[in-house]
Amino acid sequence: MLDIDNIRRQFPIFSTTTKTPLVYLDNAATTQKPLVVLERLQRFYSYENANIHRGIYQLADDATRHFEKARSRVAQFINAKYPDEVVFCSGTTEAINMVAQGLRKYLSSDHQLVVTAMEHHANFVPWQTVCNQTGARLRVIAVKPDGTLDRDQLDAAIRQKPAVLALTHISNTLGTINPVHEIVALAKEHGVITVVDAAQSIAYDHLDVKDLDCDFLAFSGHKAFGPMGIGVLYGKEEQLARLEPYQQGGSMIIKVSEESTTFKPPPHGLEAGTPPVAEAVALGTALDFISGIGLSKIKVHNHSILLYAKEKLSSLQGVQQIGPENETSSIVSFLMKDIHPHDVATILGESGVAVRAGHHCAQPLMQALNIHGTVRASFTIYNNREDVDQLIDALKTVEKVML
Amino acid sequence: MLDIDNIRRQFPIFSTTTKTPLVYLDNAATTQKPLVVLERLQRFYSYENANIHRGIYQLADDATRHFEKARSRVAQFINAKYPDEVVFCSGTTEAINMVAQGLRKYLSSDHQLVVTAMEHHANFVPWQTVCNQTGARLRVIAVKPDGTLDRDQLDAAIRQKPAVLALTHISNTLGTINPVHEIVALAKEHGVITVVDAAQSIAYDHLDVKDLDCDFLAFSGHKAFGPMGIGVLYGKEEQLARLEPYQQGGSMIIKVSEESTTFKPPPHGLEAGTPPVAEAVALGTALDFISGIGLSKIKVHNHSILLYAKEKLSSLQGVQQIGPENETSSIVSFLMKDIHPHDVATILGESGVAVRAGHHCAQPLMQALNIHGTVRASFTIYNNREDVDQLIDALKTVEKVML
Amino acid sequence: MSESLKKLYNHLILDRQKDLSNFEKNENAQITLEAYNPVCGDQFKLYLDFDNNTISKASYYGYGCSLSRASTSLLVELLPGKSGKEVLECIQSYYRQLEDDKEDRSELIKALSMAKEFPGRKQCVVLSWDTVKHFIQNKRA
Amino acid sequence: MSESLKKLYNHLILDRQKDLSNFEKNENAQITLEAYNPVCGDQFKLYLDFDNNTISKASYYGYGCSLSRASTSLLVELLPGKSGKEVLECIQSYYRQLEDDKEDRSELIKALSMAKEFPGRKQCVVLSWDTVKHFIQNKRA
Ligand SMILES: Cc1ncc(COP(=O)(O)O)c(C=O)c1O
Ligand SMILES: Cc1ncc(COP(=O)(O)O)c(C=O)c1O
Repeated sequence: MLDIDNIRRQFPIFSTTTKTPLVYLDNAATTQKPLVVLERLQRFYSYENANIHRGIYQLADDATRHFEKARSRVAQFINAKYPDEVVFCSGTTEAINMVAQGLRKYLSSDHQLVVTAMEHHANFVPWQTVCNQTGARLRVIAVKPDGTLDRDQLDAAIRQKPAVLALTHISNTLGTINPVHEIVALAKEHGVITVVDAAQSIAYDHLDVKDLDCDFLAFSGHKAFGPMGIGVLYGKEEQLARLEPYQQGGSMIIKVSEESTTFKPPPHGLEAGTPPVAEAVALGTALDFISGIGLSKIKVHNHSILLYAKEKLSSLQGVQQIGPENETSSIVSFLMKDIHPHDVATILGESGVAVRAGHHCAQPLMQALNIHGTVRASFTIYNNREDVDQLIDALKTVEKVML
Repeated sequence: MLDIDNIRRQFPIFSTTTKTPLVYLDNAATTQKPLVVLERLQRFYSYENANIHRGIYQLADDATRHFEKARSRVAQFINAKYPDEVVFCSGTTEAINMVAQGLRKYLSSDHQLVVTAMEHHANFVPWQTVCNQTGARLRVIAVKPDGTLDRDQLDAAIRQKPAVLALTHISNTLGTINPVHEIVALAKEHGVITVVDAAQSIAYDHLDVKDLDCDFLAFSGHKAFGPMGIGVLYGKEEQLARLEPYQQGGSMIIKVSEESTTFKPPPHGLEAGTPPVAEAVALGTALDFISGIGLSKIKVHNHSILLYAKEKLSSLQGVQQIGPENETSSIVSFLMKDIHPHDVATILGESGVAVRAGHHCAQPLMQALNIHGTVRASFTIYNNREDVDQLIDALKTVEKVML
Repeated sequence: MSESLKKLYNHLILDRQKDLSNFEKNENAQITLEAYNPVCGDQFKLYLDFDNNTISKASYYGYGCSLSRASTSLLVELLPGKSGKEVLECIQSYYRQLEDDKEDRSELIKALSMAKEFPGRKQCVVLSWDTVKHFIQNKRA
Repeated sequence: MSESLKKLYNHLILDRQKDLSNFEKNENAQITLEAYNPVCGDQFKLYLDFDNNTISKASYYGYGCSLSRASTSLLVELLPGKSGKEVLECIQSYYRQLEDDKEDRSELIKALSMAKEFPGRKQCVVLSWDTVKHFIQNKRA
């Protein structure tokens, strides 16, 4: 069992000295930051700050070392084979764009790319764009009314040997956990390049890329107790090597002449310009923080809060939960009678309960489910049962106000 | 006159409690961070952290407001016409790639792009790349042996009406200040799109984009006392509107369907995914810090330190300064007899003097000047004459060790 | 429950959004506008018929929150009988009333004006109004 | 001046880098390798001639810092007379000596081994050695 009170004390935002106590249930959008992460950021900028690479003085050499140590830390966290399979970037969005544009030169109207209707726009629009650019066809796998993937359709699509399958591990809207192991295994059999969006899983469950065997995987630091502006593209060594460099600039170059340029091999050849060094280092600390608590414990806690919330929501008349009954992470989406999600969220917000409302950057999913939006509550380690109780109380207020 | 002691006290890295006092002369690579910036970052992550856009609760609304206020602050700092002419990105490198790739669809073998031989790789390789992708020709304007641009060649090239002129305001290697006003004015007469790399000027001199009248301008936060992972692309409203979105993802979208996507207008349509909100906000604070001291005073101080350094270097036998005599910012590049720059930098580093050595991400410039690299010292507000004296002392040690 | 919340969700808004007068499709309308807010997915069709330069009929249909529905309902109620110039004046006057509590305002507009005190809701009460304004301005230009 | 700095810039290194024996172009060499470090721009051509499988002649030419020049000078001095297998053993032995101060080492290698204590300089003393190693390994594979 987690000591939630102790965990909460490590997050200044929940300190009782702030004016209204915050019931923060928008963790799928971004998580709050623990003191250790804040302190690491502060220490770097206060005493360790330098640009990395090429530095022939101690400060720069140390900064480089901290940055590369963070790379190793990430590699270890997701069980990559080599640290050099970890490319630092600004977030999940950039990571996926990097793959889509990096593969652009290999794609033509002969190719099909497969995504699903439950993708976040970040794992949908880059693929749609590269299809428009190259003539490749985009195949969108349906989502069933219960919020799970249409596996028959997906499996059939994979058997047609598309060039790429881009799939989210966990739906940011419904919390649906996709059986990525099975799906990646099938894709591998058919020679399909697999791209896994792990934005919602990095702080929820153990990720083991060796075991999962996907070609690429992407996540953001800010959803895993780390800073904004830092994210990770994992890629198998030989797959990263195939990507055209997404961006060009300093430190990713071997030789530049007026005529041509030779790029470094990955990961450095994919990291153009001054990277967010402090943020990468603090991401390493955030992963230490997660490991210190233990992902298994985190998962048990988060899921127990989810189950409590689902049970409580079920007891509220007129609340309809959207998404699968089981196999969900710590996210619950719902509708309340025919009240617009934004009206619900405004009234919850007035009661100090922060939830998200709307399409959650998943418009194709909204279209598939034939709804306009949902109210979404998402939980993590610092949430407790009282948070859920306050959500429920506030929902009762919504009813009073609106009906 | 600046009160340098007072300024130094605002930078924890110069606190006397650290083991070796740091003589930091690598400001062209990245600047150190003042307390106000550290505190702003800390406050955001401690008490104000939320994902922005679409948030229907106070915390998210406030975060959005802070982010947009930072945008206005940047716009005001460079005197943009509208805040919406400011696009936040990860740095100068991304900003320039965003323009080069954003213009890609308009370019073909009918077009010529003009850059100069003194560009940082970040303002060279993206243009070379888009030329390779589209068949457009890259014209590289020569640098004269004194480290200034060959204006005759440049002006002639502009009169041929190239599609784009990409030019650095200040050379990061030599400190050469290019007469960008004159050059942009000529380019405008001939209908050339102008892209100014202001990475080295943002914290050195007043930038007024209305007066300068360039189409695009780019800089990084980390070279202006701000955090890493944040930068700015300024673009005239109608020019930004022409760019293809460089990256696709959440929050830059109006409508997504399986068939197609409608993007928001700039700046939001060019900011895909979760932006580095905290870093943008802290960049606003860094610009306040600069304005608080006053760019005019900063320039006078920095230039006086430069002149002092140049004079002292001249008095050292065997030191050859590379670059123009006058019209330089606070950067000096030099060679010491035939000692390799890395040997010089190592021995300086041992004496606690941090300088950069090598090609400074400007290989075409090295080729033009027919050298392999230089030692570079770059100064800013917290540097004083003692720093220069220590540099000179350490150079005497180099001579003792090496000769 | 805070005072401002009470004012925002004043019964006039709630009644208004449930009031289905003028809430109807009109596929034969001379002009059909789309009012769309990508942030929340609110989306209304606005149907306008003209007689000479005067709006003779207005209705709306679609999906939205209580605020956008109530404000759209108010809009289409006010449009008929107005010329382009009068429509613009009417919209300007509405915007002024939303901002300025010194204006002489109806209870409904008082309620709608509270939207600005709530995160992310300011847009809801002007969505359809903005759409009509842009249409009329472009038409006159 | 620190002890490690003194050791690094031991006069043996400085003498060695000024020692121009084997510092010569050999355009007719059977094999020409390029040792290049993008970080500092150090760049040497390594010229090798073979007799059967044994290196008969080695020289170098190019630009580099004191450490890369001294280490390259040492390398080409050691190569002649060695078979591929012996070259690899020699390189391995050099790498061991750089790392391990228990090894019985020449004064020059002791000096070169100090490079690892200085930011960004570790690469300098193995640049040419790595290049020859990769060439021999690929040749044998
Ligand atoms: C003139 C110039 N342009 C571009 C850059 C690249 O900036 P960044 O690495 O922050 O993207 C730099 C900094 O190294 C620079 O000095
Ligand atoms: C599943 C999923 N993919 C991608 C993203 C995009 O992440 P970011 O905005 O950090 O780039 C998110 C977060 O909103 C997400 O939940």
